[in-house]
Order: sequence, then structure tokens, then C-alpha cells
Amino acid sequence: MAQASISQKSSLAARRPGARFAWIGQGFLLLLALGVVYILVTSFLKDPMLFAQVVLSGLQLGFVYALIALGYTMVYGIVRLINFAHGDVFMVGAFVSYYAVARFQLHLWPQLVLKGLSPGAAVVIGSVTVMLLSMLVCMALAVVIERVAYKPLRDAPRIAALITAIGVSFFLEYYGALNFVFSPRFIPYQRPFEVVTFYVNNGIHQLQPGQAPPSGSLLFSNIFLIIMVASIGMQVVLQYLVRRTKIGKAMRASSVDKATARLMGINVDGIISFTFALGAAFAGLGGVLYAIAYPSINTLMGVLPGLKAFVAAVLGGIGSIPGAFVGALIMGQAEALTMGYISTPMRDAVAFTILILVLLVRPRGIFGEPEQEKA
Amino acid sequence: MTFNLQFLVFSVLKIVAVLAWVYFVLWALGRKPLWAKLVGIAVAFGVVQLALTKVGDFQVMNDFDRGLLFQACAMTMVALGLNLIYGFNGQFSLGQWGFYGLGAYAAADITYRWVNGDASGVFVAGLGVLLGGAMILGVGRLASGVFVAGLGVLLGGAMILGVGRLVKRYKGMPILSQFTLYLIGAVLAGFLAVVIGNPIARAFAGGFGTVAAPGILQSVPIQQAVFLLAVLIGGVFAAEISFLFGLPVLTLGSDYFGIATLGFSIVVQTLMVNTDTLLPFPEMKGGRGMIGIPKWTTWAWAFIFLMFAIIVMRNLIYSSTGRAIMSVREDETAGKAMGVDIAHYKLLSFVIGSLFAGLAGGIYAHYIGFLSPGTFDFIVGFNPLIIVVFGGLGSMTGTIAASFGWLFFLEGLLRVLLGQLGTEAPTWRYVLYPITLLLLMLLRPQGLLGNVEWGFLKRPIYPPRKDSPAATAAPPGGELQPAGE
Amino acid sequence: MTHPTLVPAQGGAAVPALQITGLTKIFGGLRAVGNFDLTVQPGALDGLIGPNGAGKTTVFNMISGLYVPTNGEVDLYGEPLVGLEPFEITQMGIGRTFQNIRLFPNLTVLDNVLIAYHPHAGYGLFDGILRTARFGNKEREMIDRAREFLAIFGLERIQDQMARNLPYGEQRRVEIARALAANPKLLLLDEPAAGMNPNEIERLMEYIHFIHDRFNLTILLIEHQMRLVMNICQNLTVMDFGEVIARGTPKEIQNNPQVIEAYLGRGAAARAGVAL
Amino acid sequence: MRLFKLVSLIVLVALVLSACAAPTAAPAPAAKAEPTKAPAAAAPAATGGDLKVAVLAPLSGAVPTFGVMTRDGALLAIEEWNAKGGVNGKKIVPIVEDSQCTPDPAVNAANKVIDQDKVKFIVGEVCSKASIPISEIANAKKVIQISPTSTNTDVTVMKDGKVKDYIFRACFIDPFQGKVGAKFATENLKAKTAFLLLDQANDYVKGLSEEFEKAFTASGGKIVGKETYTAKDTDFSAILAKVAAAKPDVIYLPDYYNIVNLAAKQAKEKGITAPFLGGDGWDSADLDLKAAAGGYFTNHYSPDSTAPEAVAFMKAFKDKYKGATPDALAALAYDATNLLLNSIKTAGSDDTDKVKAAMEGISMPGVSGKITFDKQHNPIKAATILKVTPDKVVFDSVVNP
Repeated sequence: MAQASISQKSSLAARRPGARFAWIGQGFLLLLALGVVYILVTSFLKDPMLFAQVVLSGLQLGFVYALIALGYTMVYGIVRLINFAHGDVFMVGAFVSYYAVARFQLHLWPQLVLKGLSPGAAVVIGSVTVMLLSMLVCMALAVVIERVAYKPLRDAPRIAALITAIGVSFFLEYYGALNFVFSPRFIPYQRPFEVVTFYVNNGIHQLQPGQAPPSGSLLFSNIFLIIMVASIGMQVVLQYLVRRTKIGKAMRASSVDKATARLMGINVDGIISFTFALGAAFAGLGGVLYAIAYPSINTLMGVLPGLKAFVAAVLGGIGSIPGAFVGALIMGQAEALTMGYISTPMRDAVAFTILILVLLVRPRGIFGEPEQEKA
Repeated sequence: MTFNLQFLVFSVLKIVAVLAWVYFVLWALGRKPLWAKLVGIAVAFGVVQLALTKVGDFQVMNDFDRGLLFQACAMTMVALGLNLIYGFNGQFSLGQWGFYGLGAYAAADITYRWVNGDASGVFVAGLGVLLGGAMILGVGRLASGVFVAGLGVLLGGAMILGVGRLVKRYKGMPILSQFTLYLIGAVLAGFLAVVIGNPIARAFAGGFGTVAAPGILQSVPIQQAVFLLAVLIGGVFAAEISFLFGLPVLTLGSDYFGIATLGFSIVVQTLMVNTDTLLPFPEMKGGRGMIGIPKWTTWAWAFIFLMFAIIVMRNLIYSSTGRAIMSVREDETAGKAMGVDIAHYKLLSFVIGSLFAGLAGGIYAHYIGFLSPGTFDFIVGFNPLIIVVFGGLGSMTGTIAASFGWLFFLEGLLRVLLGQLGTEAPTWRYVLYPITLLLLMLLRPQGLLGNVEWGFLKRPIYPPRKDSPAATAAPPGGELQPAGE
Repeated sequence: MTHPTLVPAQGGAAVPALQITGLTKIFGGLRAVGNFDLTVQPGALDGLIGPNGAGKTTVFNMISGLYVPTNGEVDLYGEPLVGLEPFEITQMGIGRTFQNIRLFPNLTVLDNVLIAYHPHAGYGLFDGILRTARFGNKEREMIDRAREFLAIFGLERIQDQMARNLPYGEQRRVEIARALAANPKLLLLDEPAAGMNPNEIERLMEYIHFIHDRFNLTILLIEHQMRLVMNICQNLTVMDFGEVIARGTPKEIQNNPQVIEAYLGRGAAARAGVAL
Repeated sequence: MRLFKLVSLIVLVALVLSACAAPTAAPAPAAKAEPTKAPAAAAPAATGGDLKVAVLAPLSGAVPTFGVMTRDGALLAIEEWNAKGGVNGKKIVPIVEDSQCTPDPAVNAANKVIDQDKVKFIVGEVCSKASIPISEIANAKKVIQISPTSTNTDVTVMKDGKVKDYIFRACFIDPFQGKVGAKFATENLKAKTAFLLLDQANDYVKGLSEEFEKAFTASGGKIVGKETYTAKDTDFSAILAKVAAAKPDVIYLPDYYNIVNLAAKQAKEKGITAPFLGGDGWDSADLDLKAAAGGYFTNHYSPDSTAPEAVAFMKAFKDKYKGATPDALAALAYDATNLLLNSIKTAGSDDTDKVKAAMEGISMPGVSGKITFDKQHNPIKAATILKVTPDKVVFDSVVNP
């Protein structure tokens, strides 16, 4: 045996003499990684507070991306479709909440109906109502989109559905931009509750409007906390849904083998619609939170967050729910740190470079199952 | 605003006429004797040339149509390249638009510098492209002869030239290591090109003369030659970048490759925005857009490059190389088992596809005379993909017809129609377009033409030879019947 | 193709067609194939059998280079194969078919065969693009050869059909023909009789005999259909759980209790014989 | 049948989406434009045939909102002229085209209106990157183009420095506003340090901040930091963290209101108290006043200015577009159209050479002040400084550079 393995090794080396040059590529990656580490460490040492602030803003972005990425990853996992319209569903979510708040004052209903409620609880209930409404509308929209544009193409080449996804995306963007729909304007978003900023400097204090925080303090806002809680909460809910419930089992079965799942009595079309609806609900929630955090809405607002979230899903390993989450956090950090320490215009370039490098090392993303070649 | 039916009818007729023209071109190219082919092409060229000519006040195709025509030619090349990559080789690429942009900027920079009395574009870029090419091909390939040996000795660039060979000699080198070596080689090639190219360029400075009295180098024939060279360099530049990028990235699976190429498009656009800050090209003016590119693209050039793309594509597909490329799409594992070097053919089709895109970029840049990063946005980059899918994946005819049809529909018919319907209607253009897209896709998911080919693009037939020996030994079990069909 | 051989070929004249020593493949802790040895003599028609999941196809994949072995050696006529790319191995003279037929579905039967000729096309990219005289001659020659070749198998009448439109049995024959077109010295057939009825298997056996004789081939096949294996194979190797459990002629294997146990489980060994 | 189902579903989606937003009586009224109606019956009849004027605006693409505002401003001017009997006795026929703020569609749109509709006068485009290729075509074909808002100098000037004869613009070019802003910062706000925020890809922003930087440092100020963002950014916190660390006296952000809304709001939430300073891009009904409160911007007119032109324009626009408040783009498009039509009237014919000559000599009171053209076809106007308060934008001062 020992003899065999020696002869095999020498023979392999003769067949593959280049294998010993693996260090060149590894060195290249290592150099890149060292460069990144160098930038991060020096930036941190220069001003730790600023660094922490940048990381915090990256976290906020990352949590929003995570919400959108969940929809991408679920849909891809089950129908292998890059649902380009997902970012626009996100946009519709933001608009629905805008109209609910600005036009119908929906967020004020608890104060009107439930007298005697403490103001804090009223705001919470009102805001949650608005979010639920957005989620519901997005779910309905996603189901309609799925039925109209994707379902008839389930047996067609995959690319046909991708093109219709692009078509739906264009349609939502430019139909929404018509004057009698959402109008093409950049609309200042009206929040259902006020954003309050806190600063950490010898304890946590609330920042009063017009007050400058003492230097060397770390700022965060209530919306950051809400986004974080919502994002992690949804992640947990989804994990529970997929792992522990019957419908989750059906989803997993459908994603592995639709035909067999059908034979097992699973309503695969229903499951697919459900997946779309679920993803859209998260996107709708993401849209509301995003609009609250970055209060300017427009029919094209979903394009870039959608793309970033998709990249995050791929980065984490598309089809994997924790992957989408981790990928989104990495994307958020990559963006914030690039904005903070390299140069903002390079942000997308850096994000995609990270994606490509990760894929080269792990071809199915961080949490992706490596695909075993079947022969 | 009165409704002008005449314009509308003309716009529809134009689409029909353009498609008929495409059919004629393909039919003419498919004629058997060479002279018939040539006559056919000449007629196809002449008809359009005539239509573009202004006789007094009468002109069949005005500048509006002319613009659409040029854009359609460029789009055809880009889409053909994408069809090679995606339709024939099965690699889902969203990066075609980036290569188009690279070609456009590279070619534009060369001619821009030339008309401004600076030959460095041609020499630096040309040398860079040649050196890069030599590096990629390595000694012992196309460039093996005088050229590479001579330059190799002259420049001492043995290292650069050797990368390809090194990689070949040391088989089994991990892709990332290969990539790193090529990258080093490319940087060295670029460096050498600058060092060598600039003095050569300076030696030519006298020939340019002044603006008032242009020298010999600004004469029309030389300008045209420089234009041709610039477009070619732009194309080859794009192809070489695609080699460097494709080498590691093509190892990814289909959708992952797609996302990586989308990333490439976005990175390229980012670089374009920063040409004057991060990159040393102040004349490109970053996000402000590059002005002053000579508008040298004529119908003749556009036509020549279009024919070039069509003929190369067709000849490539109907050859053993083409079959090897298609085997990758059909079944990689089976291809490997049949002795096809899958990685090689993926790279080959990616590089050739990008070459087409790069050439198209050069044609486009010298037609529009102004380049802005906005043109190369990734959203616009979905257009070639839409066209290829519309025409039918793996159908060259479909791609060509769809490119022309798409432009004359979206920018022609829809524009004219909605322009007639009042001042609010034009906002509906991008509402109607996706609806058309949806309906077409739902009704014909396999594309308009499926895999039908016209004339020249049909599969060549080799009739069996008369003296073909009959089957010497009839095999047993010749009547094998299907099992349980 | 010459490659430096560090492992000397065994013996002078009697170099085996295929010599596998100590072949092992571990998939993430799972030992799919362990310490597998096999020798196939030139001109042999041998079989590799074993229950489902025994690692037979993994062995084939390692021979043809689709999997890189964790350990071990594969020599084809004394030339080591491990470490070569699959296409290089094919070009060195190993042809194979697949368990679930892998034709190029959207290409014609003729094109399927022509792809097998590709490594020996005799012209390059630029000949093709420029349509040189060389291209014309070689392409013509190649197509004629492919047609003659298809005629041998009685497939010439379907040569212009898309492979995906063929009935199952014909697809199987096209796949074998395609593997032969690459002019292999050794042909690996992975379950050629899968999905065939007894009548078809009968014909397939004649067919395998025919190609074995006509092309002077060495054949190694994997099969579940014992009738086929017992009738046409000269030597059999039986695998179970990635290891060789028996070798010998069909007769010997038929009566090997270990084999019967592997197939039918303990206790059934006594009642065996009939099943094999 | 399937087709019918699909179509009906699409219609359903469309209806639901519009139902979502249809009753436009919101606090922030949407600009509800309608197809231009024929001039009122009482208007004196235009007799001498039609005069076609093309309006090229990005109605789709990245910035449809700018396009719609530009179109509405231009159409308002045309309607008013038609109501007065047209120009030189000719009825003005607007032709609107979508140019997407991108070179290719812009060129197609320009070619279409010039070659197919035989238009001799173009108002548009908004973006310089679309206006430049249009200007090259228009200039070559002796078609007058007046861009309301393209600030890039290359629009009216060729590469070799020659002025394009037939191309004009109605907006400030970059240097002017930058200088005014810097002067205001140093003299009125007594600022010593400034922080620049700019979008590398937007030449308007880039031009303004370059000029501001020059003028500000020349007058003894110090630029303590410069950060770039991109037009699609929504999260400015990483950048603002650096601004907070640099503690500047003013922050110069000469971008459009949508960016200002986001950046200023986030800055407020981060406790950054330094005032923001910007350019005419801020001017919009959609400027978030609470967010930008305390900021100043340079503009050519003031919404509470008492100039009769401005008052009339505000009223007319609100009437026509159901209460929508015009922004800078609408005002400039309105002025651009008026400049053009006035010149045609002065020239007495629609011969572009004559109109061009008339245009060069024009002196017209516009919404954005009294306008004359300099040698490079850029308008000469006085700049006002406006102050943003939480309720409205008020006039602050006039600054001459």
C-alpha cells in the first residue's frame, strides 16, 4: 500500500507538474486578503469610533438586504429562477406604506379607535398595521406575478422565465412611474413614527434634535434596532417554518424534486405560489423599513437594493436561508467599509469583486452545497 | 396634434423592409458560386447605400433610419457574440455589454488621440494588444514565427511570452495560479507597450501637421486605416480582457457565471465613470462623457463588420470547432468523454463572443461620436440577452432578425406611434415594451424563430458520395425496437 | 502522445490493456471505492458487477478521469492515466458510455459522431473560419467516414435526426457507436442493457459481440442483467461496498456464496443460483 | 383563451397598482399632467400654419421625474403662447419624445424629430450626456436647440473651443453657482471650513463643487474633506460619520433634491448641525423642508419673489397641473421655451439663422430673472440665495460673484 501510494504520487506529479504552482494563486489571494486586512486595521487604529460607526451603518444595510435576499434565495431554491421583479415588489411595499401613512393616515388608527391607549403602544400598533398591509399587498402582487408571468413558463426553457422576470420588472418600474400611478417623482417619505437617535458615550443617551453629540460617541437609531430585530426575527420565523412545519417540509421536497413531490400528494403549484408570497412579504417589510431608514422613495428604488440582495444571496449560497443572511451582512459591511475607507464609486466594484473571489474559492457560495458531478 | 397615418404605415413597412433585407443578405450569401455571392452582397450593400443617399431633397432613409441601422448593426454583432456564448456554448453571460463598452472606449481613445495629433493610442494600444495576444497564445501558436521571436528577443519579454507556454508545460496548474501569471504577464505587457509605444508614437508626431495645415497622417486614407486599426484593436482588447476574466470565472456553473459576468459589467462601468480620476485617461472625462470622437463609421464599414461577424460566426459553428463548442452546451460530461477539452472551448467561445462585442463597440463609438458610461449601464445590458432569447437561442438568423426588428420596433415604430398620440403618450413606451416582451415570451418561449435558419446560415449539406461503400457487415440487432415506447 | 512513464510497464510483451491498482475514492469521509485492483487483458470482454451503490460507476468515472482518485493507479497499456484531464484520457484511447444515456440531445446523430472525431479533425479554428482547402478536404473526409461508420451500425437512415427524438434503444446504439467513433482501445460500457426488455437484451448481446469482434476491442462493462453478463463476459469482477469481493469466470461467480450473499442478503445464499 | 386570461390579469395588476395611488389629494400632490388640450376657444385663432417645437425629455430611464417636470414646464409655455395666438400667427405644435437621459435613445429621438417631423426647434434634454450628442446633430443640421438644464460646457461649445452656433442653454453653467456659493459661505456664513459631497458621475455636481472648492480656498477657506457618493446611493451614514468627525462649518452638496432629502435627513439624525449649502437642483416641491431646514442654496429665482413673471408662472403651473408646485427643472424648461418662442417672434420667421441671431441678442424677463446670453450661449442672470426653513423656502440675499 505504501509502495503504491508513493508510486502514485510521483506519477501524479509527473502528470500534473503545474500542481506545485498552486502557491501562486494562493499567494495572489493572500496578498489581496492582506491588503484588505491592512486597510481595515489601519482604519480601525486611526479612529476606532469612526470605524465602529461605519460598521454599524453596514449592519443596518446588511439587515435590510437580508430581508430581500430571503425572497431571492427561496424562489431560486424552489424554481431556479432569478426573480428580477423581486426588487420592484420591494418598491411597491415602500409605496403602499407611503400611501397608507401619508394619504390614509392608517398609522393613526389606534389613537382614533382605541382611546386610552398609551401613545407608545398606539404608535407601535399603527406602524405594525402599516407594515402588515404592505406585506399583504406585496404577497398578493407576487402571487399574481407568479401566476401571470412565471407559471405558464414552468416547462419552457429557464431563460424564458428570466426574460419575463425582466419584463415584469420594467413594467412595475415604468408603469409605476406613470403620473396616475405612483408618479416618477422622488417622493419624500412620511414615516409612521419618528426616528430617534441615541448615542453611546458613558451610557446611552437620547440625542435631541439640533444637538450635536459629544465627540467620540457612537450613534445608533431606533430604526436600526427595528431593522435588526425584524430581520433576525424573520430569519428565525423562516427557519422555523421551513424546518419544523408541514408546509416547510413540502417546500423542501418541492425544491429537491418537483415531480416526486407531486406524486407524494404535495400541491407543488400551491407551494411555489406560497414561496413567492412569503418572499414578497419579507420584501414588503424590507421596503417599509428601508423607506423609513432612507426616506425618499421612487419607482426605481428597488433596482439596486434588489440586485445587492441577490448578490448577497449568491454569496451566501443561493437556496440556503442562513447563507442569504450571512451573505447580506457581508455585502452590507463590504459596502459600508468601501464607502468609508476606499471610495464610494468603487463600492459596487468591490462588492462584485468579493463575490467573484468567494465563488472562485467556494463555487456554490459560502453555505452552498458543493455540487457533486454526476456521470 | 394631427394623427399622421403615413408615418405609422412607413414605420411598419420599414420593419418589414429591414427584415426582408436581412433575408436577402442571408439568401445572397448562401448562393453557390462565389461571384453570385459577391453580386448578392454588393446589391444588398448598394440598395441601402442608395436609400441613404440624398437626391435633391429626397431620401428614402433619413438620418433617423440611418442611426437605427447603425445601432442595429452594432447590436447584431453584440447579440451574435452573446448567442455564441450563451446559445451555442451554453454559458449564461450578462457581461457582453461590458465588453462592448471596453471595445468602444478603446477604439474611441485611439482615433481621438489620432485626430488630436497623438499617435500614442495606436502604438501603445496596438503594442499592448499584440503583446497581450502573444502572451496569451504563447510561443508555438499563431504568433510563433517572426513576430513573437523578434519581439521576444527585442524586448526580453520572454517571461510574458512564456506564460502561455509555462501553463501548457506545467499541466494541472490550478486556474488561479494560471490567472495570476497571466495577470502579471498582462501588466508587464501593458508596461512594455507604454515604454516602447510612446517613443515610436513621438517619432510620428511630425507627420500630423497643424490644425490649419494637416500633415500626411491626417489624410483621409490614413485616417481610415487608423480607424480600421482602432476598431480591430478595440475588439482584440475586449477579447483579451475576456480571456483574463473568463479563465478563472468560466469554471463557475451557469447561473454563477452569469452573476459574475454581471459583476464584470458593473465594474467596467464603474471604471468608465472614473476614467479621469482613478485611470489616467483625462480625455475620456469620466462620467461627463467623452466628446470629440471622429464620426468615421460609414455604412460601408458597418456593413463590412456585420458581414464579417455573420460569416465568421457561421463558419465557426459549422466546423468541428463549432460542434465541440455545442457539445459543451449539450452535455459537458459527455463532451469530456468524447475527448473535447471543455474548458478550452468555453474560453474560446467566450473570447470570440467578446471580440464581436468589442468590434461592435468600435463601430458604435465612431457612429455616435460621444461615449458616456450611462450607455453601458447593466440595465441596458439586458437588451442583447433579450434579443438573443427573442430570436431563439442557438439560432443565428433569429439573432440577426431580432436585432434589427427589435431596434426598428422599440426605437422606430413605438417612438413614431406614441409621438403621434399626444404629449403624454411617450411615457408609455417603456410600459408597452415590457408588455410586448411578456406576451411574446409567453406565446413563444422558444423564441420567434426557434432554431430555424435562413439561406447562408442553414447547415451546409454534404450529400453522400455516390461510390460510398455499402455497409460491409450488417450489424446484428439492426432492427432494435424501442423499449416500452 | 508520449508521456514520461515513471511506473514501468509490467512485463515485456503481455502488457495488460487496463491495469488498476489500489484505486480508492473517498467522498467527504465516505469510502466509495477502496483499494480496488483490476486487470483487463487485451481483447478481453470483461464485466464488473455488483449491487446498486457498490461503486462500479465510480470506478468507471475514475478510469475516464471524471473523478480524480484519492489514491491508486490506472494504466492503459502501461501508460498511467491518473492526473490527466478526461478529454486527454479519451484521446489516449478510452471510450465510454453512460448509465443514463448522455447523447448531445439537440444535435443530429451525425453531429454526435462527428464530435467524437473532433480531436482528430485535422484542421484548426482558423481553417474553419476561413474555409481553407484543408477544411474542405478534412471535413468532407470526416463526414464520409462518419457516414460509413454509421452505416456499419445500420444507423445511416437516422443520421440527420435529432438525438433527442430517437427511441431509447436507438439512443443506446448511437451512444455506443459514438464511443467507438473516438477509436478507443478500451471501451467502457456502463449498464448498456438498462431499461431494455429481454428481446432487446438479446439483440444487444449480439451487438456487443459484433463490435468486440469487428473493432478488435477490449471491453469492460458494468451490468445488472445477469443473463447478459453471464452470456458474453469472459471474466467477472464483483464489487460490494466499494471493494472487490470475488473474481473469476461467470461460472465461478455464479456459485460463489459471497456474491450471492451480496446480492440477496444473508440466508438467501442457499436458495441462490436461480437468480443469477 | 390563455392569452385572454393573461391580458386580463395584466390589466388587473395595472388597475390595482393605480388604485393604490389614484385619489391624488395627498399632502404632497403628484404632478398630474394631462395631454395638452387645444387652446381655449376664446383665444385668437392662429392662422399661419403650424410651428413644431420638439421637447426631448427623459420620460423613462433613470430620471423620469426630471423629464416629466421639464416636459410640463415646456408645455405650459407653449400652451400660453398658443392661447395668445401662437407665434408669428402660427400655432405651436409640441412634439414630445422620450430620450431617456442616455445617448442612444437621445440621438434616435433627435433624429426622429428632425428628420421625420421636420422640427427646427428643440427644447431639451435634461442631462448633459444626452444633450451633447443631440447638440452635435442639431448644430450640424442647423436646428436650434435650447437645453433647459444641461450644465456641461461641452453642450454649447465644441471640443476645439468654437461655439456651436445653434445651441443654447437656459441654466447657469457650473462655475457661476459654485463661485456664488463659495462667496456666500465665506462672507455671509463666515465659514472657515467646508466639506464637499459630490457625485463623481454627475457633471453638474462635479462642476459646481470644483468651482466652489476653487473659490472657497481662494478666499481663505479650507476644504476639510471631500467624499464621493453615487446617484443611486441611499445610505450616507458611512460618509456622514466622516463629516461628523471633520466638523466643518458648512457642507456643500450641490445635487438634486432627492439626494439632499436623504443626506440632510440622515445628517440631522446624526446630530450634524453644520448647514448644508447647494445649488439650484435643490429647488423642488419635493424638497424635504424639515430635513434641509437651515440649509441654503443658490437659485435663479425665488418662489416668494414678487417678480410678476415668477408669480404668474407659479400660478399657471399650479392651475394647469392640479396643484403641483413647479421645481427648478420646470421653471427652466418654461424659460427655455419662452426664450425660444420670443426669439422666433423677434426674428419674425422660423428661419433658424435669423432666430439664432435674435436669440443671441435677446433680453427677456423670465421666471428665473432677466436673461441675456453671453458669447458662449450661456445665460447671464443674477443669482439669489434662498434659505430653507422647516415650512418654506425663503429669499435670503442676492450675491454677485
